[in-house]
Amino acid sequence: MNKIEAIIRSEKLEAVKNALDLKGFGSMTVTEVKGRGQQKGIKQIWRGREYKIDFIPKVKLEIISCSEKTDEIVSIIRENAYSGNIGDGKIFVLPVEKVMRIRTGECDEKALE
Amino acid sequence: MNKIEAIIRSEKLEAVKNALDLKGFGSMTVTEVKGRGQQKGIKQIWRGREYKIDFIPKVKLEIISCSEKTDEIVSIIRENAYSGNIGDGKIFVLPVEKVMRIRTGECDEKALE
Amino acid sequence: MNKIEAIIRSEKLEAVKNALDLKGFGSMTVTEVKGRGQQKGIKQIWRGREYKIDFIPKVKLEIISCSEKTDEIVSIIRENAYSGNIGDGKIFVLPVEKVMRIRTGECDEKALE
Amino acid sequence: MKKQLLIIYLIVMLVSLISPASADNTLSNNDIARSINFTWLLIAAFLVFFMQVGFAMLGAGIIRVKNSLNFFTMVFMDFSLGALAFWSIGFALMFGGSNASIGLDLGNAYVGYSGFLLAGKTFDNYSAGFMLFQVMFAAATVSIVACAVVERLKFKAYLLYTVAVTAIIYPIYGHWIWGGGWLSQLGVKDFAGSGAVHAVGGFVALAGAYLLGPRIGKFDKDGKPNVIPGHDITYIVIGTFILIFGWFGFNAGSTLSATDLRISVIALNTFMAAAAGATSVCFLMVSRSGKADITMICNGALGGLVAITGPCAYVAPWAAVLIGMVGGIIFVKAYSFVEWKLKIDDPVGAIACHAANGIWGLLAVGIFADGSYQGVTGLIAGNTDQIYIQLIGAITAIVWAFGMGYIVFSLIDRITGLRVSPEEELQGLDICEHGICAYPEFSVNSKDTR
Amino acid sequence: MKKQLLIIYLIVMLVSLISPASADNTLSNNDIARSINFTWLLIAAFLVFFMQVGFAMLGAGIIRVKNSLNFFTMVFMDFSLGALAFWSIGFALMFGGSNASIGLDLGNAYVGYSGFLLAGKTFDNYSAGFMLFQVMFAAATVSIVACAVVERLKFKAYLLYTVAVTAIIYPIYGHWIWGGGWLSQLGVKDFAGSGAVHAVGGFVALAGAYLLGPRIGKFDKDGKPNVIPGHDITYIVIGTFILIFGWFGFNAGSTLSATDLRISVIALNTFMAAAAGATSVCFLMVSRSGKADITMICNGALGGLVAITGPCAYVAPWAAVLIGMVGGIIFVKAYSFVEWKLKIDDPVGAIACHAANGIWGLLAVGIFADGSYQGVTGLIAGNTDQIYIQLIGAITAIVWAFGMGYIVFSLIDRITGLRVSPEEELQGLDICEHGICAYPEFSVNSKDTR
Amino acid sequence: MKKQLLIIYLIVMLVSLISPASADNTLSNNDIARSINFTWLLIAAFLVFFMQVGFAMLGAGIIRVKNSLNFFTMVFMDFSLGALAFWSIGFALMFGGSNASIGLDLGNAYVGYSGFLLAGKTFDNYSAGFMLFQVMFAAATVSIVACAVVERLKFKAYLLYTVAVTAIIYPIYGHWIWGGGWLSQLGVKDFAGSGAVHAVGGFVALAGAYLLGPRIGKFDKDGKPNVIPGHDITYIVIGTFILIFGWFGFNAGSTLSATDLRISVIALNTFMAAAAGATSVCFLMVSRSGKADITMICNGALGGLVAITGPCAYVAPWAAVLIGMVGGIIFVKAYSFVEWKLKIDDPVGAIACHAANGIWGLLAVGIFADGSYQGVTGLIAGNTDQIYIQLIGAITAIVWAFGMGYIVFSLIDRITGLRVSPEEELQGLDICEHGICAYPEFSVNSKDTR
Ligand SMILES: Nc1ncnc2c1ncn2[C@@H]1O[C@H](COP(=O)(O)OP(=O)(O)O)[C@@H](O)[C@H]1O
Ligand SMILES: Nc1ncnc2c1ncn2[C@@H]1O[C@H](COP(=O)(O)OP(=O)(O)O)[C@@H](O)[C@H]1O
Ligand SMILES: Nc1ncnc2c1ncn2[C@@H]1O[C@H](COP(=O)(O)OP(=O)(O)O)[C@@H](O)[C@H]1O
Repeated sequence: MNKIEAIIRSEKLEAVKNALDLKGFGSMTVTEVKGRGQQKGIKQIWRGREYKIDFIPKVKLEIISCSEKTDEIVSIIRENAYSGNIGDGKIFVLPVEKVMRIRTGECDEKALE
Repeated sequence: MNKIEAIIRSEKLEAVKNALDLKGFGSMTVTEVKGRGQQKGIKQIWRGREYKIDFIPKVKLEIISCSEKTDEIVSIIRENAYSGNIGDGKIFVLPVEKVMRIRTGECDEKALE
Repeated sequence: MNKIEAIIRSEKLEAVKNALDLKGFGSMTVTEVKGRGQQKGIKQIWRGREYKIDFIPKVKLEIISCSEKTDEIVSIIRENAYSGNIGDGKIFVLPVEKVMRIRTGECDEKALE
Repeated sequence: MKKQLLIIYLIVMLVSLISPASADNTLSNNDIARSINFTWLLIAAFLVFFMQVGFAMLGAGIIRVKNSLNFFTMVFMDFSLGALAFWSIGFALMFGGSNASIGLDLGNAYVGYSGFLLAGKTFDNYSAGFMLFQVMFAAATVSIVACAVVERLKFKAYLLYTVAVTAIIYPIYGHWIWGGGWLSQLGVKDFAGSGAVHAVGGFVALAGAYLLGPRIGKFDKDGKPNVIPGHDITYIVIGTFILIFGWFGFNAGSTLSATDLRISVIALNTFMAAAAGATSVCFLMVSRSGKADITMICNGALGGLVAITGPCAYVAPWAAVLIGMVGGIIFVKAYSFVEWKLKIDDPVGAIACHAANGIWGLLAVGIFADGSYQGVTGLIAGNTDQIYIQLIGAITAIVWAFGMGYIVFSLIDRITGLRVSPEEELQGLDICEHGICAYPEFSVNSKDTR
Repeated sequence: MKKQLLIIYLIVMLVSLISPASADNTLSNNDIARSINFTWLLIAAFLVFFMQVGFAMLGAGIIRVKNSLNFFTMVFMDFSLGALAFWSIGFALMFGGSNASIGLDLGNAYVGYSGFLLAGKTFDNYSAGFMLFQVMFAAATVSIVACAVVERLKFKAYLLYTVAVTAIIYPIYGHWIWGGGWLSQLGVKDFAGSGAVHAVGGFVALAGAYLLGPRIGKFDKDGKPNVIPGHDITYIVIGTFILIFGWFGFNAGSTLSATDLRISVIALNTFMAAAAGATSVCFLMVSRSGKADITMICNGALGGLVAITGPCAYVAPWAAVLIGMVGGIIFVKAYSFVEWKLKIDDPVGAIACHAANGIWGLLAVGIFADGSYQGVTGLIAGNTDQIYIQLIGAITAIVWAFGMGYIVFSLIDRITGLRVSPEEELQGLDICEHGICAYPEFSVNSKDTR
Repeated sequence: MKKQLLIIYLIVMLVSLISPASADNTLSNNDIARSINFTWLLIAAFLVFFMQVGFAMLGAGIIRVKNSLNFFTMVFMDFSLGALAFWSIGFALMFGGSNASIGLDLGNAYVGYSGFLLAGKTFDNYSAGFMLFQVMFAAATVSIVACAVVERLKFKAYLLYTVAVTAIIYPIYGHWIWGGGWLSQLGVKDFAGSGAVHAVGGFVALAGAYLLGPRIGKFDKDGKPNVIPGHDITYIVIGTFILIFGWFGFNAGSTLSATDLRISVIALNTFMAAAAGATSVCFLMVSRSGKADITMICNGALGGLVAITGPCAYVAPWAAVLIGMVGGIIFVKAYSFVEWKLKIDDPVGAIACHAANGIWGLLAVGIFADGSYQGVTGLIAGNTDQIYIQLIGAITAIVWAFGMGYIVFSLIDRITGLRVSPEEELQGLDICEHGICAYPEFSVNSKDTR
């Protein structure tokens, strides 16, 4: 099993969610994060002076998936989070050893159905 | 070593924390997240019209543990986060390669004592 | 490849960021979290009565790195997040299977350049 | 107050007899006096209205964010629905028979029965302004109760109870003390309503909070009260500022006329009592814990204000300072008492602030009145009777308000039920009763949000 | 209103002739009457000014956080820049020829042309206070428009349009109805501006929102409107409280004098209409969905206020309650109509609140005026003519405001462009137009923040 | 001002001699004049009080969230504790010997010494209202200082310093200029306190900020000032709105009477200066960076208000516009000057707003006074002397306020210490001094929260 983490633009969340939902991957967890990378910060003005905000608000998507579905999910995210501009974000895949659904106690693949 | 991630109901955090504390697992990191899954969204009303909030506020618990303790922690979390209703959340276990305590520089199991 | 997660004091973020930047590790994702561990909670007062806030605001830093760079990054973080007092936080390293840059579709090491 | 009303009214009547031609060319002295009195009364009414937003912010800030919008809605509806109820029924019960204005001629020592809907001969320029001022007091009484029942009372129950307070509970006690009823005949003095508004509101609140029971999690199994912090301390402070601002109208407007130059002493006394209440609590809290504890300071100021409301016209500034200081301390003590001894859950502290200090204000008249206004004297002027008379007023307020509150809340319980379900309470009343939360785009951290 | 102004003015003049020695020792009756009238007018002006922060909070709360600061800035600049424009030009166009004060002597039925810059003989104690009161109305008109164009209008375009409204659009309609122009000669009655302020503002808003087009994402491809929730519901409620508070000055101050004792009826009517509007919407919403829907309740109160603004002096309290209740319902219906039928995106609901209820208020004079004030009568007093006259006033407001709004916004489009780029709109106007967001240290959760 | 006080007082006295029977039946003209003057003065006092919450919101919004509650508490306590200090001591030092009211009979050109505790014969209806108005000015002076020392000053030190300002520093300068002291004898004119309140507050603030040193992180090692953004820009705007609202009372109330019809010119001038200050800064900022920079616009309005405070009664509206525009620009320039040249850390900009524009306001009297009120003339009326006299007033304010501020802060440093520890400063004063943060349920993002 895998954990897919994607850092995407906040305004793309809606589209990514809908696309995943359509393909039956409706479950996910989302966190508000701030990131930096190649994208330059946002220039702001405070009382007449410019300053730069280094960290740009992004959204982190976390999806636990069976290993077979991982690639499909990654590519759905990529397609729908894509704008072509610097700052589109990244997708990471991590190994997962164990999953449990709290409500039923089901484990691993079963917990992900 | 493992990283245990649990997505639970916000209102269960207190109980889970206390139960873990009792067994000596007092250390953890908590993040406010929003999730979706089988649980349906919340219906809200804005200026006379209903709309649905898709993402439901949840809490993510992260605990780094020695491999031997992982199962115990998982089952404590499960017991205390359980309500029996859809939306109770999930527990994931990930492998961890290395741990360091910043204050002392201690590594791995030592850093977790 | 690795995912480095560091839970650090909020007020150290600036220093850690600058130090990493200097060495060319400018990319990262940051999340506001709350943690507990050996550090005692904050005493607060509400309408004449003391109570304790158990969870202390911390910052979680996430950096995906090539395996060769992991140790360097970890030690930069450690040096700059260090204050010597309880509550300095921890650094965890997790294995990563796959990375993709959404904008270009580049994978793995390439996506991290 | 009845006497005042009568005098003002007689002047008004007299003038219209003496100078019937006054409207068409220059104005007579009494025309002008009337216009300055109207100006004063109306502006005071606007200020008392403005207190509503102070109540709303204070209360919303002291409770958890998940119920804050519910509190705002409660206060908004209590003046709205309350205005309709007071206009149609309450005003007649309260001032019928007081002859405060034409047409308010039917009523006895216990209840009035003329002036319904402000219709017929009751309606004129004067009665319109007078009712506007009075309706704000009725709304304030309801808002006080809201403070004690919030975070668990059903919204529909709140609407019913608003009608009960503004149409019946408040007006009838009001009739007794301000509408020419038996308390005023006895000589009970309550200038701007320590008793009529604050004690009545506070003791209805006590009944409501008692019948509702505590919020989930407020008390441990062993009965120890837990701390449930509020969510926006700035709103508490801003709300208090606004309340002080409006209180100038509440107290100084209660002369009903600006030609009564005592208004300036009343305004000063009001301000000094607020300042003294805040200061005494500040020193108490800092000496206890080293922390200033601003929410308690705010309540200290409010405690001082509640206490000075009754005596504000009858005392000197030094006495106002004393009354305010004691009022602040009373709040602190009563707040613990309600939680630890009565084991009643009063989220915003209405009982400690309004019930306890309302009584203190009534008694303070009997102690500090110095005879400089309308001949009212208390202990310091050597009159040992007034304090007993005041005590009667106080006990009446307690019995009437707690009793009626108990009855009304029990009745409402049968009709709509009082309390939301535990699930709704956990989720918060904003979502379940109003369909939206207070800050849709902000992350909220509270322990027990769903 | 013109007649009133004349009378007041004549009295003032008369007095200065009769009692030239009044300043040096005791004051004459007319000196005193003047001073009470000044006091009333000035305090009313302060209250109307204070409505600006009510507008700002209401509107900012109803929209998304990323544009909320932009809204605050718009309202702040509309009174600032608007004050300069109205002072230098608008006031002269509006009151020139009205003889409301010395020097306002040139003007015809269509436009005034004296009193520019309040300079020369026009400037005296009376005209200064009078202008202060009037300038607040001009600013209110602009703020109404802001509600409909926010979240996408360029800030520079807003500045241009502020000048256009305060220097030309508002003053000229104002001249017609309040400055002695043709509408007032026809007998159209609009006591405090249901038409002159609210309908004019509302229909300019309609033109602006129409020309700008909807916010990105407001309508589906098939034209179905989407829900775009606001970010701070407490600001909406607080803003509404403040607006009611200020509205007392708006309506009751429009007598321009406190010696006109009708002020108290006006104040009461204002309050009852607000209460009734809130209550009718509350019951409507609860019966529909079981939820109280506080933002609609607030708009119900405001709808009632807009509607009572025109008739406030001419009707009895029971009529005010009725007008307010209908006003609340009109808001709810018109709000859906604008979204679903007109398919116009009006984020804060200005069209439903101000345009629709402004017209309702004008017509309500023709229905409910009972002859008790200045002899104005409507249907209920058996006068079937007034309603037609009022209709002329209403249609004129619609044609003038929509037409001029259309022209002005089209012109501005050519000069600076109306709309920010889609990227800026997505990012939010706070960052791109003002360089900072409203809450720099808070996490914001909105779907479409960059 | 002293002369005015005397006249009013004499009228009041005269009347009570002439018409001893006035109370029992109809009212004499002077009774009525008194009541309208009381009404005006009291309402003005309420408005000035309300400015406190404007100060609190403005300042709290401009600083970081971790210290925002501390700022609210500071302002709340400065009027509370300040009221007690001014009532018991300050009022006597300021007005003793001014004969503004009975019993204020002892004092010389340098200090007054009668009226302590408003006790004895000093206490009457008039003096009560007069003190209420004056105490608000004392509180405003303290709040100005709070702006410059926030985010690092110990709360206990603040309490001590509040007493020093309200009991001594403000009243003594006030005595010189308004209480019949040497500056007023020289002919220095400061109508509502550009000098007495704003310059004095601003220069005490300068001393305080200088002695305290900058906040951690404000200056780089090479002395370059860093940007430390505030946390709630909406509070800044709302606070400014409230301040403008209250300023009407501050300036127009300073006639102390409504029978002085100049009140309407004063109110208009006040408003126009605010509008002009906002507009000039808006255009300056937009032309510089293309961004409207609302916090600077707000301070532009406030700069205009501070500047017009002194000359508001003596000048025409066009001059008020000019004074306000320059005031806005002065704020912008002075703000940079303090940061870049003086290298002083003044978080809310009190020095630029109140010290710089306070001086500008004093001088503006000497330039723009046109002789239309109380015969005060400046350069434009051909009088070249007044500006020198004004300069003396300004220099005196600077020397007295900075000097006394320096001494008092140095003394307090010895008693309680001035500054919290660096750990407390990093954590924020809300938690360490008050035990709670401003928004307990919200996530905060600030860089340096612990
Ligand atoms: N090595 C990394 N570790 C963690 N997060 C990263 C890393 N690189 C990028 N990110 C996240 O992805 C976001 C977008 O990355 P950026 O380099 O700006 O653009 P792009 O991915 O289009 O090249 C960043 O804001 C950051 O949150
Ligand atoms: N596959 C998944 N990946 C990431 N998060 C998930 C996944 N499935 C569930 N979650 C998280 O767990 C929460 C509860 O899941 P849900 O399916 O609604 O209920 P249950 O776990 O009781 O079946 C979700 O809101 C989401 O945050
Ligand atoms: N086992 C753990 N799992 C997850 N987070 C941890 C763990 N131990 C510590 N942390 C995080 O690190 C922070 C600091 O840890 P703490 O034990 O208080 O101090 P120190 O690391 O200096 O011993 C905690 O607040 C928590 O967020």
